[in-house]
Formats: sequence, C-alpha cells, structure tokens
Amino acid sequence: MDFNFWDPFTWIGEWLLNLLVGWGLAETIALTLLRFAGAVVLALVLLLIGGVLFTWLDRKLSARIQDRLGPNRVGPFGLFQGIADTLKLLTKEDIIPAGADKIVFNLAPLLVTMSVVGIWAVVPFAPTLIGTDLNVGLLYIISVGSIGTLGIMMAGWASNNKFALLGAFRTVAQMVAYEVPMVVVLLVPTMFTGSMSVHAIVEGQSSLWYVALAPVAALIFLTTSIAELGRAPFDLLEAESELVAGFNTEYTGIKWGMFFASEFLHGLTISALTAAIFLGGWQGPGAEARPLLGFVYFMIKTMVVYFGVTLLRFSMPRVRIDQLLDLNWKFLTPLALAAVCVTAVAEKLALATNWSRLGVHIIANVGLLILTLGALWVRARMVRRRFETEQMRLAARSESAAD
Amino acid sequence: MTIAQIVFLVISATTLVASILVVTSRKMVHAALWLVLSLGGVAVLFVLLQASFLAVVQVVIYIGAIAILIIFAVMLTRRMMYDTGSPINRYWWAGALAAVLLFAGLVVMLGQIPSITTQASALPIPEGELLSLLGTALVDVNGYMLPFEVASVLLLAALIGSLVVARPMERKTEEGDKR
Amino acid sequence: MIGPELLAFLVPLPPLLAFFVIVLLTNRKNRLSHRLAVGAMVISWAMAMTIFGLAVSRGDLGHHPIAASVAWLPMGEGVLNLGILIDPLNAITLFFVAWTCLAIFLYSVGYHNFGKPRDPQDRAGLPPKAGGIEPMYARFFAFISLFAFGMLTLSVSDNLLLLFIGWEIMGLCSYLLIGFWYGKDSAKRAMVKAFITTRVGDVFMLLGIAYLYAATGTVNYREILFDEHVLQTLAQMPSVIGGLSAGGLIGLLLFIGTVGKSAQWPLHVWLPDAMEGPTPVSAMIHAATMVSAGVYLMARFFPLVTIGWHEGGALTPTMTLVAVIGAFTALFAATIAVAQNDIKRVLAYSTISQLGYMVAAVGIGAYVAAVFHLVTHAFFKALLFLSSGSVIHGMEHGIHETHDHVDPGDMTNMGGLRRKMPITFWTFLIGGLALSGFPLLTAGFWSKDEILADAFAHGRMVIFVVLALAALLTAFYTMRQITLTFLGKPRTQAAEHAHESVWTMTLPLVVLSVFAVAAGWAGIPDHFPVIGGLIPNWVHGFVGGTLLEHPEAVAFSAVPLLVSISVALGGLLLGWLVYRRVTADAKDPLARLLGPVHTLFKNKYYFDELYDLIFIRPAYWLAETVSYRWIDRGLIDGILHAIGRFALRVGAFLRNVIDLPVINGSADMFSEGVKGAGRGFRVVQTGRVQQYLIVGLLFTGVILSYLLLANP
Amino acid sequence: MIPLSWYLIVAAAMFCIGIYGVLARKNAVGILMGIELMLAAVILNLVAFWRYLTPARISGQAFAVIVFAVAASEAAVGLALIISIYRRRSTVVADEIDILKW
Repeated sequence: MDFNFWDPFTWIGEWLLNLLVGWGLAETIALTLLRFAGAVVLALVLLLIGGVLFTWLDRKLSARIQDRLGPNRVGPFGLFQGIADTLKLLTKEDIIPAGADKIVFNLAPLLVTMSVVGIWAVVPFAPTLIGTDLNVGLLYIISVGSIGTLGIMMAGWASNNKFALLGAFRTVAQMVAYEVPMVVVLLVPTMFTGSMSVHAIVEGQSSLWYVALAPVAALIFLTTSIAELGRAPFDLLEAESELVAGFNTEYTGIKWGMFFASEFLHGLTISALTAAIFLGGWQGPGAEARPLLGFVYFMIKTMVVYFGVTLLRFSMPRVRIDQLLDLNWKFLTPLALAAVCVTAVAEKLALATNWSRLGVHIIANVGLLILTLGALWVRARMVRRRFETEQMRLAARSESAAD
Repeated sequence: MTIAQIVFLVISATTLVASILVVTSRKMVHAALWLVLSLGGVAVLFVLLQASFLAVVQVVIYIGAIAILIIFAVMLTRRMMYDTGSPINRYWWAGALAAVLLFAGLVVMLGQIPSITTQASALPIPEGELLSLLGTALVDVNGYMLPFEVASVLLLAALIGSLVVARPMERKTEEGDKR
Repeated sequence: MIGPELLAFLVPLPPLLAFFVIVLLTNRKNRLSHRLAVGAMVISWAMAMTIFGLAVSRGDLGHHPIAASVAWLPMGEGVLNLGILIDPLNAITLFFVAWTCLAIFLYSVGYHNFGKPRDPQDRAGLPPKAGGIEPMYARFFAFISLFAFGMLTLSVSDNLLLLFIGWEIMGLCSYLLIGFWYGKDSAKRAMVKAFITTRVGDVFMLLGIAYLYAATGTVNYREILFDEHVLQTLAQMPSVIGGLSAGGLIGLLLFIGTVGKSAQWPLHVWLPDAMEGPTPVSAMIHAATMVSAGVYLMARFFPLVTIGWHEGGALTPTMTLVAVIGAFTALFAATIAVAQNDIKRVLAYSTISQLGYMVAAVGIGAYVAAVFHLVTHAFFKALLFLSSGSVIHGMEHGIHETHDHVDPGDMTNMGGLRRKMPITFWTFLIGGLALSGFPLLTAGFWSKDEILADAFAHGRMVIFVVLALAALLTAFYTMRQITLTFLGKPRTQAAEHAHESVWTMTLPLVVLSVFAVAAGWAGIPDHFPVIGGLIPNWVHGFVGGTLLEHPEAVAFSAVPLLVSISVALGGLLLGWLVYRRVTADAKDPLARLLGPVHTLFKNKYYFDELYDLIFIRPAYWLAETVSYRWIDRGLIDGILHAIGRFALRVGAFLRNVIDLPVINGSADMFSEGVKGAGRGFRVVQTGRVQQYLIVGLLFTGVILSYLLLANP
Repeated sequence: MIPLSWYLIVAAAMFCIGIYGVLARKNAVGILMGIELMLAAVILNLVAFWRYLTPARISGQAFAVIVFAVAASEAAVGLALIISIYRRRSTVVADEIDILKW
C-alpha cells in the first residue's frame, strides 16, 4: 500500500500488520497485539505529551486567572516544568502507610489509570483511526468509567486513613449518582443515530452536530462529565480544605503521579467524548477524504472543550455535598429524563430534512429550558418564603422569650 | 487445544477461584473485591459467547453498581471493616455438604442432557445487529414487553423500597432537639 | 355558526357562569362578586338586545324564526333536542326580561348598601339593621344570577322541557331568595309556602308535558304549535276526562302550572308572603320573571289552550275556565289590595290582579293584548317594586336616624315623602299611573284598554264588567298608595328623616319609568281616534306573527275606551279623595266606610286560614296521629317487638343448649390442641435464615433426586 | 472449540459456591454476595444456552437482561435492609438477627 500523506494511520496499521504476519503470526492475534500496542502508544503519547504540555498550559492559564506568573523557571516560559515534575515524582520515596492493605493500595492507582486509558479504545480520532468500533461504545465508556470509581474506592479504603475514606465515600456517592443522568442523557445521541457505536455517532453528525439538536442534553452531559471527573466545582472528593487531599492523601511518588495523570487524562477524555458525541468529532470540511485533517479537527474541538472546562474549574466555587447531590437527583436526573422524552417526541414530529429537525429540536429544547427555569423560579420562591417565615417565627419566639 | 479453549480455561479458573475467595475471605472488603474479579470473569465469558452487550451491562451493573454498593455497605457498617473471628457460622459444614451434593447432582444431571456436547454454530445474525434485535424484542408486544415492563416496575419498587427502608428515622429527635 | 343562533344559545350562559364563579370562588369578595354578576348580566343584555334587533329587522319572523338545536338527550328511539327559538313572543319576552333583569341587578347593588362598612351586629340570614352592607352580599348576587339564567333559558328555549328546566330553576331560586333572610321565621315560612304551593301547579304542568309528549312524541314548540295537522289531531283526540279533547286537557294541565307560577286563585297565597325577601327579589319574582313565566306559558301555548276555537267563535271549556279564573283573580286580588297597609303587599296583590288580567285575556282569545300587557306590566311593576324598595330603604334610613322603631314598609307610617325622595316619588307616580291605566300617556292604559276592548268587542260582557271593576279598584288602591306614601305630611319621625337613595337604585328607576311610559306607544290601536295611526301599531303586527293565523285587530269601539278612561280617572280621584287627609293614628277611612267587608278584605278572605284548616291541619293530623301514633308506633313497632321477643327466646335456647356445651367445647378442645402443637413445634423456628435455607435446600434435593432417579 | 458443557459446569460450580456462601457466611453482606454469585451463574447459563441452542431467537439474552434488573433490585433492597438492621441492632451477623423466632 502506498503512503498517503492524508491518511497515515491506515498505512502504519497495514505496514505493522504485514510485518507481524510476515513474522509468522496468525492475523487475528496480530490484530489483537496491534490494538494493545496502539492503546499503549496512545496512552504513553497522551500521558507524556499531554501530561507534560497540557499541564503547563493548564498551570499557565490558572496562573493568569489568579493573577500570577505560573511556571517560568524550567526551560523557555517554564515549558519543561512538567518534565521536571515527572522526574521528581519518579524519584520520590514510595511510602506505604502502616496498616494499609498493601495489594489493594498498590492496585488502586493502576485501576484508575487503566479505566481512563481504556476509554480511549473507542474514541474515534479520525475516520480511520479508532481503537475498536464497539457497537456498544457508549455503554462501554460508562462501564470502564465505573471501574475508575472502584479504583478510587479501593484507594480510599486501603489507605487506612479516615480522610481518605471520607473522600472515597464522597466519590462513590458523587460518581454513582452522576452516572444516572449521564447514562440517561447518552440515550439522546443514541436515539439520533440508532446506534451506540461512537464511530457511528460521529458519522451521524456529518450534516448537523448534535449539540445543535440537543443543547440541553449536551449541557447535561458536560456537567455530569465534570462531576464524574471530580473537578471544580464538583471536586468534593479531594476538597483540600476539608479532607486534606481526599482519597489520595496517603499516596506518594509515582503512584500519586498516576492519580494525577489519570485525573488529567480523564479531563482530556471527557473533552474528547463531548467533542465526539456532541460536536461532530472529526467531522469538518474535507475530513472524510483526508483523515489527518479530521484528526486535527477533532483535536481542536477537544481542546476547545478542555479549556472551557478548565476555565470553569478556575472560576467556580466548590459546591457543598448536599447541594451536589440535590443538583443531581432533583435537577439533572429529571431534566435528563425530560430531555430524552422531549427529544424522542421532537424526533418523531420532525421531517427528515435538516432544517426541520433543527427547528423542531431547538423549539423543543428552548421550551424545555423555559419550563425548567420556571420550575426553578417557583421552587426558589417557595424556599425563600419558607425561609422568611422561619425567620419571622424565630424572631417572634426570641421576642417572646425576651419578654 | 485451541486458543479459545485456553482463554476459556484461564478465565473460568480465575472466575471460580475468585468466587471461592468471595465466600471464604475473612475481610469483607476483600471478598467484595474478589466478587468484582469473579463477575468480571463472567463478563469475559460473555464476550466469548459473543454477547458483548451483556458483557458491558455486566460490568456496568455488577461492577459499576452492585459491587460498589456492596463495598459502600461494608464501609457504612463500620464494625465489619475490622473483621474479627471466623467468617463462617457453625453450620458451615452443612452448607458445604449441600453445595457439594448439589454440584454433584447438577453434573450428573448435565451428563443426561443429550445436547450437552453441542458445539457453537456460527451466529445466524451478524453480531452488530444482535443489539437492535434485543432492543426490539424487549419492547415488542409479541416479544418480551411484559417481562421487561414488570422488571422495570420491580426496579422502581426496589428503588422506593430501599429508600424507605434505609432512611434514618431521626426526624423526631431533631424536632425534639429544636424544642 | 357564529350568528344569531349561537348568540341565542349564549344568552343565558353568562349569569350561570357568574353564579358558579361567585359560589365557588369569589363569595368572599363583595365587589368582585357584584361586578361579575352585573357584568354577566350586561353581557347577556347586550346579546339579548342584539338578538332582539336582528329579530325585529327580519321580516316575517313568525314563520321564519331564528331557530337552532343540538342533540342532547337520547331517549329510547328518539333524541331530545336542546334548542333555541327566537320567534316574536320569545324575542319580546327576551327584551323585557333582559331590561328588567339588568335594572334589578344594578338596583341590588345599591339596595344591599354596597360601599357601607359591615355592621358587626348584623348576622347572616337577617336583614342588615343599621344600613350596613348585607352580610351575604355575594350570595345574593349568585342567586339572582342563577335566577336570571333560569328566566333567560326559558325565554330562548324552543321546547317545553327546557322551559320546564328554567321554570324549576326559578322555583328553586325563588325558594332560596324569598328565604334569603332565613333568620326571620316569617321568611322561612314564606319560602316553604312558596315552594310547596308552586309545586302543586308544577306537578300538573309536568303531567301536561308528559301527556303532550305521549300524544305527539315531541316537546318542541314549533313541531306542535305550528303544525295544523298535529293541532287537529290533538283537538280531535278524546281525553281521559269526558267532554275535553286531549289538547284541551293538556292546555288545562299547563294552565294549572300557570296558576301556580303566576299566583292565580286558588294558588295565589304564596305570592304576598314572598314579600319577605329583599325588594329586588320581589321585583324579580313579581314583575320580570317568575310570574311572567306563567303568563308566558299561556301565551306560548295559546294555540293549544284555545284548541278548537276560532276567532269570533264560542269559547271552549278550557278557555272559559281560564277566562273565569283570570277575571275572578283580577277582581278578587284587587279587593284585597285595597285593604292592605304594607306597601309591597299592596303591590303583590296588584300583581296577582294584573296577572289575572292577562290570564283572562288569554282566556277570551285576546292573544296580542295579553302579551302586550305582559310586557308593559313587567316594566311598570318592576318599576313600582323597585320604587317601593327605595321608599322602604329611605324609611329604614329614617328609622336608623331617629330610632323611631316603626315598620318601614307600612304605608300608614309614611306620608309626605315626595319632598324627601323626589326621584322615587316621580318614578313611583309614573309606575302607579301606568298601573292604574292613566289615559293616553301611560303604557298600562294602552295594554289594559286593549284587553277591555277585546272583551267588549266579542261580547264577553261578564268578563268585561269584572275586569272594568278590577281596573277601578286598581286605580283606587294605586292612588291610595301614592297618597298615603308620598302626599300629605309625614306621619312619623322616620318618614320625616327619610332621604333619597343612591344612584345605583335611582338610575334603574328612571330607565324603567321611561319604558313604563313609552312601551305602550308601540301598541296604540290603528283605529284609535285622533292619535291612532300616528305611530304604527307595531306590537300587534309583531306579536301577532307568533301565531299560525295572524289575529285580527278588534274594531274600535267607544264604549270600552270610555269605560277604561272613566274607571282609571275615577279610581284615581276616589283614592285621592278618600286618603288625602289621613292623620297619624287615624283608622283607615275605607274601614269606616265598608265595615266588616273591609275586615274580610284585610284578612284576604281568610284564605290562609282556610288552607290551614283544610290542608295543613289534616296533613299534620294524618302525619302525627295516623302515621306516627297508630301505624308506626302501634302496628309496625308492635310487630317488630313481638318478633324481637321471639328471637330473644330462640337465641337463649340455642345458646344454653347447643352453643355453650357443644360448639364452644369442641372449639376449645381444638384450640388447646393447636396450642400444644405450637408449643411442641416452636423449637424448629430458630429465626436463622441460613438454617431455613439448608432445610429448604435439602428438601428440594430430595424431591429433585426422587424425580431424577425414579423416572429418568 | 468449547462445548456447551464447559460453560454449564462453570456455571454450576459458581452456583454451588454461591450457595455455600449463602449458607455458610456469618455476615449478611457476605450472604448477599453469595446470592450475587448465584445470579451471575444463572445469567451465564441463560446466555450459554442461548448461544448454543437457540442463537436465532433472542430470548436468552432478553431474560438475561431481566435477571440483571432483578439482581440490581435485589442488591439495592438487600443492602438497604442490612443497613437498616445495622442501624437498629448494630450487627450484621445473620445469626444474631433472629428476633423472628418463637
């Protein structure tokens, strides 16, 4: 096969496969091996390049927001700060606390990292670059993500530290809860495409991004993703002011580094997923014929979402745990259910043309938003009134007590 | 012995060993983690059976929900975190006996089934279409709509029931404190 | 179908809506309630006027009325239709009903002292004592709204059943409204009396409807009254009562309904008592609506009542009866009215008398005259009632000012009010003159004259004389009323301090007085000397169109005209002469003149006492002595006691001989056995789930292995 | 290739291990875990039978889904009960929860 500049992925794949088969391996095994290798390469590339480069960007950005300079010592503009940090982490002492459950303690960071990297198996970077096109892709994302939850749980428990355990408790409460609206809302793109395959979903957005058809669903997905990620404003699992550092309090060195990297990678993952599921993935002018272009589009979209999330992270205060759960169970879950129902009805009502679909869905979503805001307004008024009467009651009581 | 058989044997051995550890390990949290492994093994068996949807569902529900719930429960019932004493009761021998007898009986019974040695034929439906077929079967009036609906009602009932059962009854004392 | 039909369907609805809204939602908010009620009435009024205008402008309305109907109630094979019909009669009824109702609604606002603070001493169910707002203000508006709904429904309906529904709604409302001040014993008695008395008539009316439905298979007006064939059949069909055709009997039965509703002798007793309600109610019942409904029914079923009669021919038995009862009632009630002192009571008897007029007119076949008088009477009687209410209101104000506790409704306590209440005086005067038939100017003259002329022209001399006498008495007692109330000097402190009512009360009076005068001009006979023909006789042409055959106008004759003018003027003069100098404590001059006859009049011929003797006492006796003491206590209770005693004996026997030793013994034995077994078995119940499970599993294993091994 | 019997034997073994867990564990949560094992074995059976005997009909998978639902509800309610009991009696040992006896 000739080398095509616009589609290097297929070429590399074919070349490697031929190489392996040439060595005498069966084709299926070779394919499996290649997939493994691909995942490893991907993870390494993302961890190293991403972890080093994007943390630098991240820190610069946060510094700007907080009116600081940020890293500026190592390398030009502090560009090599990430590498220095990595080296530092690698060389640090690996402490296992007394009374810890050693195996579980060591397994936990692995599990967490694994779950995050595992998600990348189904993310379509370009028309020809996808780990595996599972027909249950969306469900796969959820299930692998839940393994990460398990890892955090294990980390918190094995540390033999009550802050770590509390952090783990919060994690479970938060992640299990936020999985519900996430799963529900993922039904919307599934409904549009008729498939749970992420690749098919991206292909289904060739003419219209789903964020235009279902803005409410996209918003819910992003919100729940941030909560799953455990970042501000939902970073209760490691609320420094309350829990030291949450579930990873007792971790040091490279194991802590793995948690850090996986959290960072997770942020990238949800950005990529949002881009793939709602922002059209690699879709863009000319992407079909030139997969490399598609890859660029995809990365641009991912970055846009990622820095949106980052900005959110540095500009929002942390919510309280009860507010967090209230938001999920009393607001996001019903809204997600309503969004699914509304989308289903709108999809049935709309004609097959793009404009008709767009119009009907936008109207439906705006209606849903107005209803939601109305309900919120009514509720807020009720709460305020209750609060006021309570205040009045208290005032009256204190007065009578004074008498 | 083909590769598939080797994979099967490895996975099922892992699953069974993990299962045994589930019922014998002293620490409940360990037991729960072994349960995760065991159920994960079952998920892989599903993949071998070309039921990828069920495999993923197995991971989501069993590992993502049930196992975590169990671990959560274990941690909530704090005393058990420091498990002391024997994990098994006085009648464990009766349980073991019953289990062994049952296993023996089941194997004998399995031996009597004529189709027991069937080899899997190729799937008559492309694997990609299985999922939509399952979906339509579950909501089809002529398919499994009724059991599916009943299951959803059951889920709802379980949800409400567990809420009611596990809710703390501290309301009264709170009121009392206020006064 | 946005058109007059839809409009006609909609006319009755606003008040009904207002009723429900007030009763269910706004009954605590007085302002909102009366706005709702009056607003609804204004809407209905506007719609009614539109319809009236459309109806008048449509040529030959009688043969091409505005009509529409929708299927309503499936009944066996057929379907009862609910429909509307705007023919001349309905149109003109709608016209005066809408006007008077609107006036009364507006008047009620002032009458119930809207705008004044609520007097804390006032109790719901009693009239407000010191000029505070009525405690049940909103409730009143709800009731009159329902009342208006009933009357409007009746006015637009196209069938007897819908009419009956409106009729009964009004019956209910009159019950509720007469007893509006239910704290008063007299009001309670009056409401029951009114309800039961009219019910007597309604039963017969329902019988008539049923008979009609059985005979013709329909209750629709047009299908019965505008179908020669049907009428002929009815006229020839013999009825259960010999000598009467089916049509005649139906007409008679319907007429009894009218007797009840329009308070004709002998069912007249309820109407004077109905004065216990608030004055707008009196106006509503006695002028605009309920009693008019009776005469309306007669006019509506004129072809049926007069079945077998041709213009100029001899009267049928039914007609004779109707005419006689009407004429008799007219005279009879007029004589009673002469001797009453309560201002509203006089008007009540006057109403009975005037209704008698109309009924008599129907009875002699003077259809147009009857309808004409119905319309004019509605206006001037509503005017009179409302004016009298205004007078009473003014008197109450005076009483409140002076603490001079006299009956505010008693005319002997009044006098000289013309200076205190000028608007009320003038409007009352106009109404009174209209009632007494003041020549040429007033509406009452033209309509009454037409009845007399008709009676004279067709040679019904007895009727003519009786009605003329009644007219004389009418003029007399009207003048008596005016003189006693407004002229002369105030006879009490309260009258001295009375003052004019608020604009919401006087405005309706003024409006109605315009109609009390002008309504008559639409019906001046063409052949009347000098002014005849100046204004075309519109009423005759329009109303006459209701009938299948257009009735002919009677030829002009000077005799009834002269009689009518002379009785009116004579009565008025006489009344003024007799009562002009009545002083505070003087006896009624007429009592001196007539002696025992006056006593008879004053006590209303002892009819209440008579009814008490022949109906009420026997009923009580029957209920208390026969039903309660003899049948209930003696017979039924006796049998029950005997059975009871017997059952007790049997029970004791069964218990002592069978139950205790045999059944209880064995049951005890059984329960002891169960207890023992339980004590033995309870060891098995360890409360440990796993043990249960093991047992269950072993059992399952045994069964399974049996199944597997025994039949492989 | 793998014959059906292998799957069935694995499932049977898992089921019996589950039964042993249910019968022998002291801890109520442990009992629950045993039940989960049994249910997983049942699902495995269902899927294996579907794959080998009636691959054209989807009923095996459909019922597997329903058993999943049952398993989830069972776990939720069971754990809720255990937590509730723990709150009241501060024990999760099945033998000590015997107030129903006598």
